[in-house]
Amino acid sequence: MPVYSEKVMEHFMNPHNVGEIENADGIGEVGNPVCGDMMTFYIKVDDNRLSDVKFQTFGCGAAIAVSSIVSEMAKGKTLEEARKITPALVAEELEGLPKNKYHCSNLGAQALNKAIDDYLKKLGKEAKTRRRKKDEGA
Amino acid sequence: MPVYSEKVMEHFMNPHNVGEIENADGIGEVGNPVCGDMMTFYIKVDDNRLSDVKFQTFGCGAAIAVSSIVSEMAKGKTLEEARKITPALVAEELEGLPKNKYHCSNLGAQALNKAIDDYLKKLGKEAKTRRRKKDEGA
Amino acid sequence: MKRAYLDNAATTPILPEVVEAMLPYLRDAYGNPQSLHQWGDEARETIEEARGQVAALIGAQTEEIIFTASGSEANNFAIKGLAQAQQSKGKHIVISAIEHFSVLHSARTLEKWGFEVTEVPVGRHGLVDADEVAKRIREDTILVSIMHANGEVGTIEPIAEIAKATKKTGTLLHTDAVAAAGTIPVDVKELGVDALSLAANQFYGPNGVGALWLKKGTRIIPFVDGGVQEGGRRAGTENVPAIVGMGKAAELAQHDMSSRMTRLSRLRDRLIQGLSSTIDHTILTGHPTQRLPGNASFCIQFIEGEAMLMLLSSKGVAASSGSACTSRALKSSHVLAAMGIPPEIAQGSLLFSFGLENTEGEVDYVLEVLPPIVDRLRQMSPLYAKFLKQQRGGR
Amino acid sequence: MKRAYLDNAATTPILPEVVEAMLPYLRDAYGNPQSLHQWGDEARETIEEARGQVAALIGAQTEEIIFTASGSEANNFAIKGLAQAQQSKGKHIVISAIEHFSVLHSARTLEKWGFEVTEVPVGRHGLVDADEVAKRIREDTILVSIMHANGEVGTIEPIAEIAKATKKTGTLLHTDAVAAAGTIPVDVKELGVDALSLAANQFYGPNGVGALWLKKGTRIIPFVDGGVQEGGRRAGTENVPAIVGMGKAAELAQHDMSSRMTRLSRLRDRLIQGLSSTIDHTILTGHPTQRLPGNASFCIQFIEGEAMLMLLSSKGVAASSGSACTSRALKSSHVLAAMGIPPEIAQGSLLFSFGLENTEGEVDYVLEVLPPIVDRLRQMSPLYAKFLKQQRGGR
Ligand SMILES: Cc1ncc(COP(=O)(O)O)c(C=O)c1O
Ligand SMILES: Cc1ncc(COP(=O)(O)O)c(C=O)c1O
Repeated sequence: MPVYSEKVMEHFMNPHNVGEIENADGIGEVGNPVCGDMMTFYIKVDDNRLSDVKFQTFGCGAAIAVSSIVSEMAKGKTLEEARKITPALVAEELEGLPKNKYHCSNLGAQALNKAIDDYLKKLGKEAKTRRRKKDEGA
Repeated sequence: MPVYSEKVMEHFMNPHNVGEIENADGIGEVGNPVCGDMMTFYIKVDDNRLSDVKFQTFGCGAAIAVSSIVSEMAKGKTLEEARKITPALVAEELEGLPKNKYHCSNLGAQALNKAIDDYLKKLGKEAKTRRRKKDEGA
Repeated sequence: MKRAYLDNAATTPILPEVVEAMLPYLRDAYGNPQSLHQWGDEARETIEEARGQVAALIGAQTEEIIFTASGSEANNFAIKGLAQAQQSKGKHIVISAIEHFSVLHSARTLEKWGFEVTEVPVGRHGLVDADEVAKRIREDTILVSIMHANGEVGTIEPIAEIAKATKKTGTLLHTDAVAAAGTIPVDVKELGVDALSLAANQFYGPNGVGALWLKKGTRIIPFVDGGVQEGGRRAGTENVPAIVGMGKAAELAQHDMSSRMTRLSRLRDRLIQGLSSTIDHTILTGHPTQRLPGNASFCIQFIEGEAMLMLLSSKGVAASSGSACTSRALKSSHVLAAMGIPPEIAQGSLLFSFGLENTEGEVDYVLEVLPPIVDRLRQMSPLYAKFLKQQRGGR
Repeated sequence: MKRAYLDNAATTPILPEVVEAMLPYLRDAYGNPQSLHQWGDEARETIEEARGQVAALIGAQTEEIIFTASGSEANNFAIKGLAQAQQSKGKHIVISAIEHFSVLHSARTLEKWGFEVTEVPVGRHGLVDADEVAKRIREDTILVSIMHANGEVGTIEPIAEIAKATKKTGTLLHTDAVAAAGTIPVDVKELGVDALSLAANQFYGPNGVGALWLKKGTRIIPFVDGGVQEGGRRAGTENVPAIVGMGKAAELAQHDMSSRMTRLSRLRDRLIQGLSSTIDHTILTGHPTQRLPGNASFCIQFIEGEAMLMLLSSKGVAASSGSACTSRALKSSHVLAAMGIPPEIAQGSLLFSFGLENTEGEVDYVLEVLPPIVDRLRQMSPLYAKFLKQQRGGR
């Protein structure tokens, strides 16, 4: 096996937060199966905080472990705090990753960010819709 | 060791007719130390027959074995018979020689032939001398 | 924990008889075959005996065998050495799209040296079509190299037919028989080739030794330059114990060939049938019948190979995969790609390769542990989720 | 019959500890280090440990070691790979006149590829003069390769001095340390070189494994093309047992270096003194003091090497010779020629090389059996007869 840390193995063997959130507040999908890895992150936001994070991942051991740790790291954080989860932090939290697996830690952080973007976009749209409705009502 | 036949080994370990014949009737020297092998053959001729053959050889195992077998083959033969000792016959008599040692069997036959040439040349000279003497006496 | 080594394509265990044959040469009989004394004599006689055993395995003459340090070296030697020896006649060579990297990358090096390389495509079962090879042979084609069997997908190529094509044009034909020799019957005369590579670690011999068979009279430029070993064609002190091991392994392979083939294909077929019937959305890769006896290779859809290997390993099962994530270079198998398998499916590549130590019990063990592994990974897979949704949507 | 193996320059016996270290990898631990499972993991960890041991022997960093199948391969790799990697800067290389054939013939191949090669001559003791090297470095010189120690005559070259010259011009310096590493202290940093070849069979490790040390950051073109083994720089399934053996042998060599040197030089000096005092017209070849601890090499005048070896062998003594008749190609040693030894004297070349198994008793045995052998061959020698006559005539 690639020389994975114990922490990677732990998260790979028992990944946390696997699955889909029905009616998620935000969804972030990155990668694509042609390149080898694909991750979808689902978030639930309450009061600007990630009250739930789930993921689905197609990919190698590192990709799965990264997804799991990112979901753990993100859960309970405010959106601003969650934005600060960088690939380097992910790798650190996993006690290192083999060089050729660094891109997996990128993917994890990206997917989370995209989910937050998605949430904010929807929020913006809702806000707009609300504003529009207000305008229309006015 | 090169893959020498038992016969080669026998003649190498116990070469026959090593040495110099004092006042030889013919001497044949071939090869040169720069090329790796050098043989000197000494012959004694009685009644057109090789009554004694000796050799000195600087060279490898094959060269020594070839010298020994050629001296054996030649001894007791008439000059004409001795001329018929070819490299192929030498190699055959030794139950084969490694390819890169064929030239040694050439050397053996050559040295013997040169010794016979030398004898005949001297004989010719003697004959000439005798004739000259006769002529002078006449 | 149960353990099942089903990665014999990577390397086979060495048979105990082979190790036994090697031991004296690791211990007391340490002579250098080039030396002129008893130690050297013994070593030299020994490697000549081994040369004969290897020659016999492939129906060759003893002196046509050149020992190398690996299958890769034999392939480098063949491709570079034959091309260089022939370059006054032309600078074009033909290989297949599914060659082992040691052939493929040697060909790339030739390109840097000014040669031109054409790749013959393969069909979806990985078969090279002899006519397709023939079409690519030009005036200046000096060498064709098509592998005998592909270790990743098991497909056995029609080398004898290809040889008919190369004979017509008088083009040299090399075959990389590393995955074939010692496993299935390989006879250089029946094949009609000019050069053939093989390696001991594919038939229960040691690592570190392979051979190039070169038809008598075929000119080649040495690859490893130096001393006069191997008739001046391959320099370096001979690896006597490894060569002895290869000889012994060749002898055993020749002797037991058909019983081994029967055994391995039974295991293979049991796994193929079992797996196909217990796991949905699974593709058998390679040729359905024209395949190596021990090769059972699949693509399991919606999931990725490395993750499967890790979970299999946690159950004691050793296998391999051609997925991008399992390769250092993060590229998925060029063999699967050449066969037209889409990259996302190639990601699910999984190869079981059987050897003499394997049992039906091990097959059954795989059939027991693999389905839950696949399930588990599919449960995590966004691709599988999408597929399920589409299916539901589609109905 | 007594037996004395005094041909350790050809190959050393493998130490029992080394064989023991290798055995598990010949038996149960047969994994391929590239495989993604427990067998592979174990094999990978093992070869990384061995890499560390080899690195430690020469004061290098672990990841700078690239395993090869032999010293010859390491030299081919270095010469061809470094030259090709640098060819945009120039196409001139410098080697010494006494390099091993694996360097010399690699350089010949480079000539065919359009490179130019200059040979630095050596002095009568086989020493390369650093100034002479410096003089030959040109604008377009991209590589200098000078051996660390010569196995035939034992001379140890002033590599650190030569490195000063190459550093000035920024030219890469490779040294073939096959005969030196594991035998005398070799430290890549102290030497100041960029690349260094070594082989296990010179320090009681197995055949079939060597290494190229390459200073971090040095670019090289792979020699064996193929898979990604050895960081993509040397393809072919790793020869795990042999690599383990090399690691163990390196560890032992490092640990016992000075005691081994003391032992071997005592044997060497005993033979040199004994032989010089019992056999007339004998020349010690190589440097009188700057020489390998186990090397006692001579030319015995008026007779030829192969004949001596055969008679020594009949007494159980194994040695070697650089005479023309002992070589396949029937050319006498280019090393002796480069040192200015006339060909007829080079024919009498005789090399004893000591190893850890040898004893003073064996030296004394040689001193007992060799003089009669020399006498016997001289009695047969026309050269000796002439010499005697001249001497008598001269008086
Ligand atoms: C078809 C084929 N060729 C060449 C090789 C190279 O063998 P090695 O890595 O032992 O040099 C392999 C290895 O599995 C192979 O399957
Ligand atoms: C200095 C030197 N270089 C290279 C080699 C080549 O080693 P091998 O024949 O084991 O490849 C030798 C062998 O003795 C040597 O002495």
